[in-house]
Amino acid sequence: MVVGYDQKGSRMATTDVVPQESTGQLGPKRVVNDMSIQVATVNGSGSQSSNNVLLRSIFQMGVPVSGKNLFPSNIAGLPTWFTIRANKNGYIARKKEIDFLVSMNPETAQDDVKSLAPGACVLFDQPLALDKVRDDLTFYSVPYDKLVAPVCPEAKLRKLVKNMIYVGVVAQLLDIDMAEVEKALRRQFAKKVKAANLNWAAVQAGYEYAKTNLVKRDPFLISRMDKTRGKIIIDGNSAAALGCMFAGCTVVTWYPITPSSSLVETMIEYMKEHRVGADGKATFAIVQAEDELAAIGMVIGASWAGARAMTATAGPGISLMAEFTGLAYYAEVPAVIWDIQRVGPSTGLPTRTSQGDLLFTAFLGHGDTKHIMLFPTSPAECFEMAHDAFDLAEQFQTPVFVMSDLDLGMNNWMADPFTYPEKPIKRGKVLGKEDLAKLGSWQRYQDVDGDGIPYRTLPGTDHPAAAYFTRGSGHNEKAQYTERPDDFERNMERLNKKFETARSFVPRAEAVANGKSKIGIIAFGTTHWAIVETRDQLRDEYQVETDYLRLRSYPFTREVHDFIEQHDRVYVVEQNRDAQMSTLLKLDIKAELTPRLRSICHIHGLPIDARSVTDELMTMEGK
Amino acid sequence: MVVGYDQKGSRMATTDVVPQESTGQLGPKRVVNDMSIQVATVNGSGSQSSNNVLLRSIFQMGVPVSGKNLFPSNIAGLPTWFTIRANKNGYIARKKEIDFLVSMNPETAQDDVKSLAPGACVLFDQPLALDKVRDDLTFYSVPYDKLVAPVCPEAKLRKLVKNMIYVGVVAQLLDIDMAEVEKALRRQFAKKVKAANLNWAAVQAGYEYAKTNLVKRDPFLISRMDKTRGKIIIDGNSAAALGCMFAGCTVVTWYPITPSSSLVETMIEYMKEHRVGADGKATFAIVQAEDELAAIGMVIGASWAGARAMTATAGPGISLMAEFTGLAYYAEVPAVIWDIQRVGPSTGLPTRTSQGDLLFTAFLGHGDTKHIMLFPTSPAECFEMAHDAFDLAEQFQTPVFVMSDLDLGMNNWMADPFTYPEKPIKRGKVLGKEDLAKLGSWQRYQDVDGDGIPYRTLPGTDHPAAAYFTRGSGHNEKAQYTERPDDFERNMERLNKKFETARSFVPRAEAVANGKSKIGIIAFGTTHWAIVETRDQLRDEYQVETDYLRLRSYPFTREVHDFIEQHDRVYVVEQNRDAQMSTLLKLDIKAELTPRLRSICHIHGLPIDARSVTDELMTMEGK
Amino acid sequence: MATTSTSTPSPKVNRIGLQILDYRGGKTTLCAGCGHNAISERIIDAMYEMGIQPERLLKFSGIGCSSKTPAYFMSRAFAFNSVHGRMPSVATGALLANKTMHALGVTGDGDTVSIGAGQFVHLMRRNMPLIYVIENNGCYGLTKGQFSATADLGSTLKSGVVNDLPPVDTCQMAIQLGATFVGRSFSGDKKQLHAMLKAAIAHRGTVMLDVISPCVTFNDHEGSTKSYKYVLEHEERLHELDFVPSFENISVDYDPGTAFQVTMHDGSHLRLRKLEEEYNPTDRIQAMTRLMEANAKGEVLTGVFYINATAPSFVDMLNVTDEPLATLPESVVRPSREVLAQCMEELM
Amino acid sequence: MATTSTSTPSPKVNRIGLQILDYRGGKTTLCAGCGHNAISERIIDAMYEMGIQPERLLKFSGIGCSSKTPAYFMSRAFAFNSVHGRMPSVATGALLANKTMHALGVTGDGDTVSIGAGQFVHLMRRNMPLIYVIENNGCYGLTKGQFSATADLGSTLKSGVVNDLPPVDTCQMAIQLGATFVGRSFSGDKKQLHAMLKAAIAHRGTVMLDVISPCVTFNDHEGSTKSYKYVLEHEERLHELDFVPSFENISVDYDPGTAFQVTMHDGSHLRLRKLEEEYNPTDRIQAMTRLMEANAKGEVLTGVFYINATAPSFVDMLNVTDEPLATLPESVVRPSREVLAQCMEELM
Ligand SMILES: Cc1ncc(C[n+]2csc(CCOP(=O)(O)OP(=O)(O)O)c2C)c(N)n1
Ligand SMILES: Cc1ncc(C[n+]2csc(CCOP(=O)(O)OP(=O)(O)O)c2C)c(N)n1
Ligand code: SF4
Ligand code: SF4
Ligand SMILES: [Mg+2]
Ligand SMILES: [Mg+2]
Repeated sequence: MVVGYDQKGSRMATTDVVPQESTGQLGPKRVVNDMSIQVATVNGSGSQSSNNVLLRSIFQMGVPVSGKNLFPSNIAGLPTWFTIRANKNGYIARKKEIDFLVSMNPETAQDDVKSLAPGACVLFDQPLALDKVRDDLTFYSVPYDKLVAPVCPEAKLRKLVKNMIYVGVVAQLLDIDMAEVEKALRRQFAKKVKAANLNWAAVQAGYEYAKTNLVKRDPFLISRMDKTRGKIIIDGNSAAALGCMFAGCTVVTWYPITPSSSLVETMIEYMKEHRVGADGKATFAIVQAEDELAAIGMVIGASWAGARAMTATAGPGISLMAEFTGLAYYAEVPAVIWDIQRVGPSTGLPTRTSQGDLLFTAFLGHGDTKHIMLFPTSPAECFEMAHDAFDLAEQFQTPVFVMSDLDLGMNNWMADPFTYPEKPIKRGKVLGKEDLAKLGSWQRYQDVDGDGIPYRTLPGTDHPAAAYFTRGSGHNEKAQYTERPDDFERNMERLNKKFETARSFVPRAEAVANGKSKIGIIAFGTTHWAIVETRDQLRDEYQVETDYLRLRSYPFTREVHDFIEQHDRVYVVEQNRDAQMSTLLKLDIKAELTPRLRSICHIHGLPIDARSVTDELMTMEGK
Repeated sequence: MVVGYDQKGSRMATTDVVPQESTGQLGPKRVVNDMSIQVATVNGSGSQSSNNVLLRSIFQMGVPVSGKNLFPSNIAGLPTWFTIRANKNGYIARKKEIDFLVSMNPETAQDDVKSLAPGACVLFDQPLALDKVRDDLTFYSVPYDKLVAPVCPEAKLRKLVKNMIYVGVVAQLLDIDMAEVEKALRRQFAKKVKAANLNWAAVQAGYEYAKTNLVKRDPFLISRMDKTRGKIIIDGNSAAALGCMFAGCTVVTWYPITPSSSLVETMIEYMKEHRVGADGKATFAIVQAEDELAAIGMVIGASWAGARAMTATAGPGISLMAEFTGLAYYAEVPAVIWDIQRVGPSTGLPTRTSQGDLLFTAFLGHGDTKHIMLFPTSPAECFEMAHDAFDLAEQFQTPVFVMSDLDLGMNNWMADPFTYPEKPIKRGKVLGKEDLAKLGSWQRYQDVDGDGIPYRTLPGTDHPAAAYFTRGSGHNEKAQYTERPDDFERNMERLNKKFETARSFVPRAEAVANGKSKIGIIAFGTTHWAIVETRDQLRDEYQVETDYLRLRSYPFTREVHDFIEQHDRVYVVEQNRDAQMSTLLKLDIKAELTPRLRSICHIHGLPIDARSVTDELMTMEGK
Repeated sequence: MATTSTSTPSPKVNRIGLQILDYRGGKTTLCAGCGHNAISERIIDAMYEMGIQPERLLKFSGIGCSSKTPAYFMSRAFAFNSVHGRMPSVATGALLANKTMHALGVTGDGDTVSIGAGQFVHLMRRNMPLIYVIENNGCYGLTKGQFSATADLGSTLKSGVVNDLPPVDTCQMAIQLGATFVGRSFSGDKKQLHAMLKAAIAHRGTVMLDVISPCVTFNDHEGSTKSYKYVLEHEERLHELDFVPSFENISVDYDPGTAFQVTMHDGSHLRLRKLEEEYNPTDRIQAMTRLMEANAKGEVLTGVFYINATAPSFVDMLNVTDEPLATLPESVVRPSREVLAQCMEELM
Repeated sequence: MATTSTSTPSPKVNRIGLQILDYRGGKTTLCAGCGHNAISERIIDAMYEMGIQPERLLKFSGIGCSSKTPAYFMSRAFAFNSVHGRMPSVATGALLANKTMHALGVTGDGDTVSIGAGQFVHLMRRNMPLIYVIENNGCYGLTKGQFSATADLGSTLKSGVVNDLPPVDTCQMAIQLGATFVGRSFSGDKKQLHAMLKAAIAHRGTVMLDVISPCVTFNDHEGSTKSYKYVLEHEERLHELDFVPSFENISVDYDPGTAFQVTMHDGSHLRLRKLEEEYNPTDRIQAMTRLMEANAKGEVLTGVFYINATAPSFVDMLNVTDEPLATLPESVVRPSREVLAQCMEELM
């Protein structure tokens, strides 16, 4: 369905906004710890630091926050929007409506203001004169250029420092504790004390200006709570990097691509710090390959030789990895691939988020292939699933894809600190020298245990019977070349059995069910956060109770079948056009259950928001 | 399911063979024009010519034939089996049982003989002494070495000429007219008269030997009929080559891969002969690319510039084409890709047949992509669908895959001569200089006609407004770069609409229905030929009437939905492990109909045979 | 003829009557100061001066900051911004379909030498009639500055990381593999690049130009060997270039002792005023040797290293009809009824 | 000590006590007379004589007749027959995981230079410790003889089709790009290839050997430049090779005027007995020049063109633990509880 969008994609709907009782005066209504603040600027202008300071200040006040950066696919000079959501209930999905706009970009200012819902609040650079555009909003103007000159004598730096001024203004207007702002700022600039001082002066200038010149007329306030104590703020890619480090990853080969590059780049930092021995020697190798074909080839070579090896990429890389992935599936070589999904097809929107690679990845490679996929929802799951991915890849001797996305990977998420992995590293069925000495002989592709999983040896194992011949062409149990139909079929059926075995080992789907509701919702990955909020909206606004199942892996675990069985109507919510997860479900569930599935799909590249899901679901419910 | 196979994959079943009343003596029973003859030899030994002569001789006697070559993935010296089926009813699928074995390969002779059903007949090279192996078969021995010496003084050639001897022996035993054999042989050697004479002498020597020394004790006979008059014998790849030539193909770029190479190599021959102008200049360019990534890139560049361009490949090539195919889908550039399917995953069995690339190809490329696929069943359809493919690719400005397979592409098929294409070449919505002059302005990706299909111009069009910017990144109607969520979503939905439009333009599925039967069968491509025979077996042996639908394209046309709606149980028969076509159907049909689908899948790489399908279907019917 | 002084002066036009405006593109979205922008300007000037009809030009690119630039010049030309590293095949296909067009590919060092090395090799072999411009900044600009395969040994990233793999010299590769016009220039060397591009337009065959083009955001610091400063300090010009287009009827004498003159495919002349004695740009071995010496010495050698103005391009060797294959009518591309009948006959 | 004449003679063994049998592989399925079979034999001999423990060897290949050969030698070594044209990345990955292994890649000219050109370029740059043998027959044997990118200009197919694209000289590319041991030999030159392979085993870094290996079935006819006959007629040996392994304590004198001696990484010596005056195989520029001259003259030049016995390989520059990464224990690859706590602290 095609609907009207404003520039940043909030639907230009007039009816679906929760009205705020702002009259342009600070009325009796106060909206405390429930707002989304959007900073509109251009990339490369240094506003990222200001936004981080703002985000952290609120976080330090104990108010749950999330930060989402909507940036263009270029390096500098194009419009960027950073949105901070503060929410006392802990909702951290994108909020559809913007409550508080900090307008710094002349190019988008008019459009940005026009797309706001009545009652919103706008902080703008004086010369933009935005208060002329509408009369149903609260406006504050700030003469940034005048304010910046005295605090920043060096003209060259003013463009950057200007951005810190709005931090001070916003802090004053929302009543954010300046002590927290300073703490956040000094943390941000860490050892660069001079820069910190300069920027702190700018924040103060903004604060003072607001205090002296602006009369609070909007309802939005931040007030101290205690909901962030002990929490961390982290992006999913950093969490994944940490996870891989603690999962014992030894070889990383990669080719830069947005939004996956930061996963490996952060990992390099962490590994340099924590995975170098006392002798100065690294317990890992991270290599930038010449492209994704090479990156996955190296992962396969390294895994075959016994390393815990991985790569990270995005859609175009997945396309290029198809042939090698098929080889790994068929020759049974472990591989861990992080797909930080962005909007496809083709180059698509490289800096927007999506869950659009599922179907293609599930069957990646010509011929009959199937792959294990994991769906992390949070930084904590990026951390944990890193471990799962390596263990599964080695236990099942097959590629494992971790399907993250740009929203999870690159945005700031509040999270509980990660727990140290208690389970030991699982390397799967590997026969060592001693095993071979005991066994005398073995067969690489024999289903000894009845689970479809054969045994392997690592190259270099010092036994005359250790070696075997790995190939992508037809092979029998002994890993010998064969074109015999029976050999081929038997092997393919064993691979199928192995995949079925995986069903009981992959992370299980999580159900929240009261056992009474007739409506079920299925989601996964970052879509989860909208569903949490949608379910509350459905309950609070429509008195509709729903059950919920969060998928965590493919193939689907038993819970998935049970959940669908238990509900009349099951809404599968996802961020792609072709209802890809729904499709995978249809292939897996009992045919009789298929009619129960309904799809809610979002494809515009912005993180999915609860309001849109709620509206669509209620429409489909005929209400 | 895993069952026992003999070396060549006929199931080692003991119960499913139609017993023949041979007692080792030429009894009262004569089996006329209904047999399969298998020649077991090694590749590179020149037996291909002998087998062709035998095939053609039978064909010239008016008896329907098919020839299937089961060859290894190397160049010389490994076992090869060539099977000729002669059948008075016109069945040309692989027959599961071998009736008449010509055993020339010592390496496989024992196994080959052991796998025969009782009553079969074996012609063997005297030193092999195969008649010791079993006593329920008819054996004839021939002292090839003794016979070949006198006819072929040149020792070096004897290995080749030896093979012609069995042609004479078989002709004598089966009562094939020697005049037809000579005609077929002289045709085979065409202008090489000396070779023809030498080989003819060998045939005669074999014939004379048999006449003098062998006593006919088997029931098999070939007798003149009139069922091949006006027919041709051709492989699907040659038919496709002809089809492409007559479809006005102008650019072919390719990378050799079995079993697709012969498509392009034959096309080169045809094009050199028939597509070079009086001035000696070609109206085509055929270029061997450095790999499949380059081959598809060139096709896309050429199609964009206005050529009718194509490539031909097999599974590994499809994997490598994923990224470019996604670009063509999204940037809306025509492309014709022939996938002559072989057994995957990975290198798999390069010289065995399969229908295993369907699911992967349907969604080839990351992100939300979908592709048109055509499923030719016969050489005639290879010819016709070549035309359809180019027209559809240009009309819909999208890649079109023609999903042939090794069985169709490389084996010998009896066929009606092709009919000259009466419909003019369709180039789709192309705006020329004059159109632009009239219109003044246009937008590359605008849905002017409501069918989702936009207009394009060809590079070089001489008008200042003609040019546009083609890209795989987000674009609006004007083909300008955009990251706007609304632009992106609108465009994706239009692409979806275009795909829906295609549904009414692709070749329609063909139904054979009596309106009464509760059982439907769905098949496509080469699987069709087994189904024709299976339906007769079901009717004749089990009195089960079935309806039948032959798919010819994806997306599925209306007939498909109707057919499933009209049947209680629908068996989808295909040659892959994962029920790939069944999967595509599940995604497309009404959810309520899903439970009706049942799958019969064959994956051993041999062309599917009717007997196995019949057995499996009856088992699933609970009988 | 006298003109009245009141008439508005007619805008300046080139030999085909177009203004420079007709060669402009969309507004650049690259960083201010990026070398790539300067190259776009040079392309506009060269195309304008050579009087290339914009509609007769095909523009190709891969993915990267550099690969975005075709959107920033000559909007009236047909453009294909394809996938990362595989533009050569797209360009090759398009030229097969229509060999009558001019063609220009713009790419980056990442696009060509990292992911694109394979297609680059084969493009050079085929000597397709394409001007192939590598906007070489030694890094991946668009993905934030990682080293590419042209980064020099010992060159550092802003973060201090040192490159320890040898650089690929695209000019050496191109010469060795079959390109027929190979040169190197610098985005900051307006005059040289301008002349080189005009000569490129006059050539038929693959023109491989490696243009060093600093990335001001990620690779213009101390320690980088692709910074403005480094290149200005290390550039060695092999010769001074003068280009005399065929349509300018100037026949200035030249002294073979001080200049080397090449007659181009279209009758233009490229004159290389010798700065180094004895350098003969038609001698492949000499070109290679000089380049290897320069690399050993750490010189950034610029100029036209190798040229063969007469070698046939692949597309011309194919012996294809003169008209573009793209637009041949049905009557030409579909053989007759009789041909089909004959083919069927042979199969009976 | 006297031994009784009745005892059965013990089978011949190499320095690690293995028989030649321990180096054999499966039965070849290639055509009788195929050059590739001869190369397999040379590999067996060289590995046997050098006393390489089979279990310490990794064998890699792509797809093609040539790429099948690892199944036909040294069954006791670990083998990975990967995908077409992308073996270098698999080998690179395996060596990252375990740099203590010997590694040998076998490939074809199609596998390396057509589809594989990109990975080939980057393998050479990295100078990975891998012996990379191209079994070069100028065609795609396994797909029935089409031209590959090493087919010479003017070479013909059996069908008479003439190749009109210039060949890629893998030796030139390898030298230019960073390989540290580059040579060419001929499958029919038993002695030279044998010595070259032994020296290759003694080298640490990428050894790029282009071994001309006629395809008797598709490319051994009159008109082919990769036929036995052609190569025998056109071969020019640059020098005679003697290899003196480190474990053989022979210190034969040599005359620097008539031979050039290189000390290998493992202490062995490669002696190049000069057939051409002044050829110095450690001089990259000379190597390139000599190769270009040979190509211009139509010579099939063989020998070790370039060698740098001391350059570090990429895997050694990474400063990785001495033990293989592949088998590091959990205690080493999983940081402590404290490290996680510290990381979390930093994020609060
Ligand atoms: C298949 C694929 N892999 C990775 C990327 C991400 N990517 C975009 S541009 C680029 C590198 C560009 O470098 P270069 O060609 O040198 O251009 P520059 O930006 O430096 O001008 C990369 C790796 C991509 N778009 N596609
Ligand atoms: C992706 C892919 N494309 C094509 C093929 C088909 N193919 C198999 S081997 C080969 C060429 C082999 O040539 P070369 O490497 O020279 O080996 P040779 O057989 O000559 O020894 C090709 C094109 C393939 N296996 N995979
Ligand atoms: S990042 Fe570098 S290459 Fe890209 S536009 Fe900016 S300066 Fe140019
Ligand atoms: S086809 Fe050629 S390359 Fe292949 S095995 Fe035979 S002779 Fe060797
Ligand atoms: Mg670059
Ligand atoms: Mg070859």
